Amino acid sequence: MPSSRMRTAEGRIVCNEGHGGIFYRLEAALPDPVGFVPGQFAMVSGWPGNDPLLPRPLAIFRSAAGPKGKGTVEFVYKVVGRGTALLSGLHPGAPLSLTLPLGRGFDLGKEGRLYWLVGGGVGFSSVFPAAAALARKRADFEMFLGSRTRDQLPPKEWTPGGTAPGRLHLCTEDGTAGFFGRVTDAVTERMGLLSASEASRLTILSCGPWEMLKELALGAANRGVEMQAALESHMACGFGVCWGCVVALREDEKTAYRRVCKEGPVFDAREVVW
Amino acid sequence: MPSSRMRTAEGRIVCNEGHGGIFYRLEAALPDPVGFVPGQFAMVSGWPGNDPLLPRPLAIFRSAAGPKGKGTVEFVYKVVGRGTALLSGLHPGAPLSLTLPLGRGFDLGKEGRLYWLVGGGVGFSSVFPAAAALARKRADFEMFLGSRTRDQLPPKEWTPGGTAPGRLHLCTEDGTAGFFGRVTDAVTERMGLLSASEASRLTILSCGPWEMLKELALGAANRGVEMQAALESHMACGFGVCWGCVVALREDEKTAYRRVCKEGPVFDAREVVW
Amino acid sequence: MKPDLSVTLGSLRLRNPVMSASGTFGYGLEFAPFYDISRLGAIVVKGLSLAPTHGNPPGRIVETASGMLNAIGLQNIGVERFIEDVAPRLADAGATFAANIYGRTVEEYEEVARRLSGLPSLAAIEVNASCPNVKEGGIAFGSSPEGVSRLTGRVRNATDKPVWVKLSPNVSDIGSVAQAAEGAGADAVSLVNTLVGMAVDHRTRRPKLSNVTGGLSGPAIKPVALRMVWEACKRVKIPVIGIGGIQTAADALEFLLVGASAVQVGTANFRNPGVCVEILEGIEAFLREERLSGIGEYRGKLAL
Amino acid sequence: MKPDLSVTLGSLRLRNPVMSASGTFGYGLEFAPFYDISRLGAIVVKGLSLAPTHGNPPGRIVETASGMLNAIGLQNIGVERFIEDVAPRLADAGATFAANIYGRTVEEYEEVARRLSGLPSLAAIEVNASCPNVKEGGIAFGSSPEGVSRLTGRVRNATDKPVWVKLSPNVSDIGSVAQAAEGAGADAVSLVNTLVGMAVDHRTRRPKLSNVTGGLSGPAIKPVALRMVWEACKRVKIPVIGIGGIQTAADALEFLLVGASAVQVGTANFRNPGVCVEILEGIEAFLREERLSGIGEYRGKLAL
Ligand SMILES: Cc1cc2nc3c(=O)[nH]c(=O)nc-3n(C[C@H](O)[C@H](O)[C@H](O)COP(=O)(O)OP(=O)(O)OC[C@H]3O[C@@H](n4cnc5c(N)ncnc54)[C@H](O)[C@@H]3O)c2cc1C
Ligand SMILES: Cc1cc2nc3c(=O)[nH]c(=O)nc-3n(C[C@H](O)[C@H](O)[C@H](O)COP(=O)(O)OP(=O)(O)OC[C@H]3O[C@@H](n4cnc5c(N)ncnc54)[C@H](O)[C@@H]3O)c2cc1C
Ligand SMILES: Cc1cc2nc3c(=O)[nH]c(=O)nc-3n(C[C@H](O)[C@H](O)[C@H](O)COP(=O)(O)O)c2cc1C
Ligand SMILES: Cc1cc2nc3c(=O)[nH]c(=O)nc-3n(C[C@H](O)[C@H](O)[C@H](O)COP(=O)(O)O)c2cc1C
Ligand code: FES
Ligand code: FES
Repeated sequence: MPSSRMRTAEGRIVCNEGHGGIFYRLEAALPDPVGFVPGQFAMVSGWPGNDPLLPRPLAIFRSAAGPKGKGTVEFVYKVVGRGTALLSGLHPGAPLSLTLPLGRGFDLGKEGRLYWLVGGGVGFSSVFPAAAALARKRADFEMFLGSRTRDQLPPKEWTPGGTAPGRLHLCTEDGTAGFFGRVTDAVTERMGLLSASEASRLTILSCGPWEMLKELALGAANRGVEMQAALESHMACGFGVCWGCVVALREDEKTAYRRVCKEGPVFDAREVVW
Repeated sequence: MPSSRMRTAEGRIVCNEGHGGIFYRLEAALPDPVGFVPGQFAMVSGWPGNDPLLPRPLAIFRSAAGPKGKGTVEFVYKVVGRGTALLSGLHPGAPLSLTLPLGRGFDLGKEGRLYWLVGGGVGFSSVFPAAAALARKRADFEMFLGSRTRDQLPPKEWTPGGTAPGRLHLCTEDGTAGFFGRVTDAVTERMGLLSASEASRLTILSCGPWEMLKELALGAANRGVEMQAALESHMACGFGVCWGCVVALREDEKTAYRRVCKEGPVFDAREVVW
Repeated sequence: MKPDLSVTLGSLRLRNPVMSASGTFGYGLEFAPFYDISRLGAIVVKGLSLAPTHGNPPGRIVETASGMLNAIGLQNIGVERFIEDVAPRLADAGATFAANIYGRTVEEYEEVARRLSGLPSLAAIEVNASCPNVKEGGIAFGSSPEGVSRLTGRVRNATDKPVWVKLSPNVSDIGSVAQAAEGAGADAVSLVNTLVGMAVDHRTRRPKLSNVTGGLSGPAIKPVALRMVWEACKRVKIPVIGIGGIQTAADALEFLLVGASAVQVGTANFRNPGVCVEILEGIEAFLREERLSGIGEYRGKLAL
Repeated sequence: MKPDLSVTLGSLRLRNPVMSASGTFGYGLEFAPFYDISRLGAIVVKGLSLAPTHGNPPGRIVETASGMLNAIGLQNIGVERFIEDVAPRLADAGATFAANIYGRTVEEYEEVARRLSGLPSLAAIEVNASCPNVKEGGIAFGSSPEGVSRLTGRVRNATDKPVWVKLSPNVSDIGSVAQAAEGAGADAVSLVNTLVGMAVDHRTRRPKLSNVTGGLSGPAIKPVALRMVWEACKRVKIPVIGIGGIQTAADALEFLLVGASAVQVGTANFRNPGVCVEILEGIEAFLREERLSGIGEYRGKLAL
């Protein structure tokens, strides 16, 4: 049985390959299988030496039980700086240090709701696991994926099974695939078409750049749509002990700094001080 | 034409393989061929990040001209700490930063002399190139290689061509190959058999641990035998600007600190304050 | 034979010399999923103030070469909630723990210390004398022997608990500051806190921390910390707790070798939540290897 | 349009803001095989003393996390040989160069400065006020405003050359020390010198440096150096030369952004002998990208 308890694990890289030019898929073998809630993440490191010093947070993309009680875990990442560049240089067989599963994932618990999953850029790495979970539950969902251009959309083969083709909406800012424009525009447009009762049944689950989430959150609030946003933040520890990763939340009329790694990364969009 | 001028070069790893369990051979392609004097070295780095910070000195083992005016250079090293461990993890195709050739190598210039080349441990990495050069000059030489046990002797295929089998003396401290004992004992024993005129014609070229070189130097001094010793030292720059690598030399009755990377690494053994 | 890992800090005996450093270990309970927290010499919890504190806006951490800057601004739940909610659970877990305290004024320090004194399970009070946000025209208490002496004396009189004074490395002469703490009645000094540093983005032209400057920690500062611990050990008779860049048993042993009675592990917990226990086990293995009967045979045995 | 890289340090105009740091660049000529050394803003040569100096026994350098400790002990050829053998060759190479000086007493500093004053090709004298081996009961000149003031004043009176005073980071308040140098007539301050650190071997139980302690340099110290340069820039009107952990054009730009008029590159030369020119070219490329006409439009433009 995959266990969801938080732990450190010494993994070993099974696969670490570039896909579609910009995304890497990193798969590691683990001593035992890991259960997780979509939106939860791991702190990942593996390069030698003290520079960079800190592990990097990556959303858990998939996990599976392996033979002999072992497990595997997968991540999808984009190279944006030194840490991800170092990760991309690791070869199969190399060790990978992990702390996982971390944080609070998406709440997929409510019955009878309609879900729109919205991923911008590499944000699909938390959105796809949510889609896979919803598909398993036979819940009603549609998925919106946005990127600057066609080549920066996630490779087709990663789309979770159970996503009906008509329910997957691709958006590119340069119009090279799907909807011509930003994913926020597509979602806002679609929200405009909803009746009030449809809107009240809708939950948006989203992950992407801050500006995208902010715009979505405002649009959703306008239409009274529920929204959960998976936020990013610079993290030192990832498990709630450094207080480095905070974001401002509105709680009882006051703002308070809450830890993205512990109280998040998924927050109720209405509470975030955007 | 290989040029011996000091330079920095961005190499690319062609091969980086373990041999005989403990030695690695690292071959890198260079923009242009490098000429060197046996005993000269390079400052080598290639790992990402600032930790470890400093490049590592390695003796130049071989170099060659390649097609289209390019070159290659080879090193042989043993993993003893973080830097060499990182080196051993680099894969073919990875970049390698080099400054080379550095320091003052062995003086092989004199005619009509008999050379004994003495290498302890990985010290053969400077001794083999000297042997190869002497073989090319058809000079008269013998070679003594010492190690703790048989598996720590250099792989046979690395022995330079032109080394007549009877002139290669292997020594192991545990007697698992060749002479039973330390290489210093073997050399001292053989020195004892020399006539005064033979001794005066002899030059020892040596590289290995400090204690070994010290003992050799004392033995050589006793018999009036000339000796050149390739020393090691912790280096920051490798090209004479930090003054970090000094060793005490006796000069005109006084001691002075001289840079191993610049005035050395090969010194007249009589001048070294052992 | 199992080597004796226990150490004494004045009247206090600890199982072993490995503690967590304040601000890097939460309130201690967060580590329970990773190991039995009662195994540590002591847990030093996040700096506590009189009232709960918000801390600084984000832009709180920046990674630097082999180190990190933080400007958390001492976000914490306040001393009352610590006493009510946290301390009993730490005691239940069998943990030895000390409270790191912080105030904007000397009076606040005193008051926090006073309230904590009633906690029977509390092993010690560590006074963070290295905080720049205090009275006296913005000059940190910790940067002068006089400031440290005054603060130490006042807290000393406010509590019966052992008082450890945590010193700033941003001073010219750490020995004098340590002596000032000793003279004013400290039971031990802990050093070092973070070095003041800064990071900016050359493109956006903005500081990377909302607070502009922050505290540098991690392996980058180890050489400076080790030197200061060595200097402090030569100048005071009270125990010195060594802190700064400790990541391995070898690092911890270096601090013990120059004279520290115990060590605290900070930033390394972020990289590897299990690191404190690994260090503990590493120290034990080393003592065994070297056939030493205990820490006492090794501590301060630097050969000059 | 080619951006204007030139900078002025008081009366002195430099081609560009990139200099080498003393002790990491030999006497400058050692870099001629790697690039045309006249391209640098200035070369600051290895610290010169009155008589040639032996330096410390080996065990002079130790690598640390993203940094290194050195305890070279100022081995150098002495001011006379510099004047006779080296300076003419630097001048022939078209290089702009400054002499870093050091004395065991104030009188020695004065004397070295006096002798160098006769060198027409010398651009400036940089006073190493951060050396621990001086009179005054072993307390470094550089660790108090009074010491710095006295030393600066005396050297100021001994020479007509521009005087740069190089400050130690091992102080509580770098601003006051910088002000002391300014008040005593310095033309510029250079900071930082190395942080005092230490390294020991936990197995052999011995210090790794023959001198026990040494100076920490390299990227590890950059956050501390940047903060101190920023603080000094706020406190003095004379130019500040930023030093500490600079390895890339981005690093150099960070120091300019917080207010430095020029920078010095030290330890990075060891890793990559060509680094100064790479930094220079990187700064130029950045100014172009940002469509800035020169350094002046960028320097000190930190947005708080
Ligand atoms: C909970 C969580 C889950 C994440 N999941 C994924 C994922 O599945 N796939 C993926 O590709 N990325 C993910 N990220 C982002 C990823 O952590 C950063 O891209 C990574 O840490 C950058 O490291 P670096 O060393 O390559 O970049 P750096 O050199 O550190 O920085 C490069 C740039 O990235 C920005 N950056 C660095 N760290 C973060 C961060 N933690 N959050 C936001 N911006 C940052 C910097 O400001 C800078 O602009 C996630 C982040 C969080 C907090
Ligand atoms: C001119 C010269 C030529 C060399 N040629 C070769 C060679 O061809 N092949 C080879 O395997 N090695 C060679 N060495 C030694 C090699 O440089 C060191 O083994 C290497 O720097 C160790 O780096 P590390 O990070 O792996 O070890 P570290 O982690 O830095 O240290 C591990 C151990 O090695 C010792 N050590 C580290 N650096 C040196 C050094 N520069 N000299 C002596 N001891 C050191 C340390 O004291 C420690 O005990 C040479 C050294 C010099 C000075
Ligand atoms: C994120 C963070 C928060 C910290 N908070 C505190 C604190 O509240 N009180 C305190 O005395 N020290 C605090 N420190 C300093 C550490 O306790 C420790 O002294 C310092 O980090 C050096 O040790 P290290 O290099 O092992 O981290 C904090 C350090 C970090 C990194
Ligand atoms: C090996 C070495 C020798 C040094 N010698 C001197 C010196 O003679 N005079 C001086 O003022 N600074 C000296 N320094 C300090 C540097 O000039 C510089 O201030 C310091 O190294 C910080 O810069 P960096 O991090 O770029 O190296 C030396 C530094 C090193 C590493
Ligand atoms: S990353 Fe440390 S508390 Fe969130
Ligand atoms: S290693 Fe720098 S002078 Fe020799």
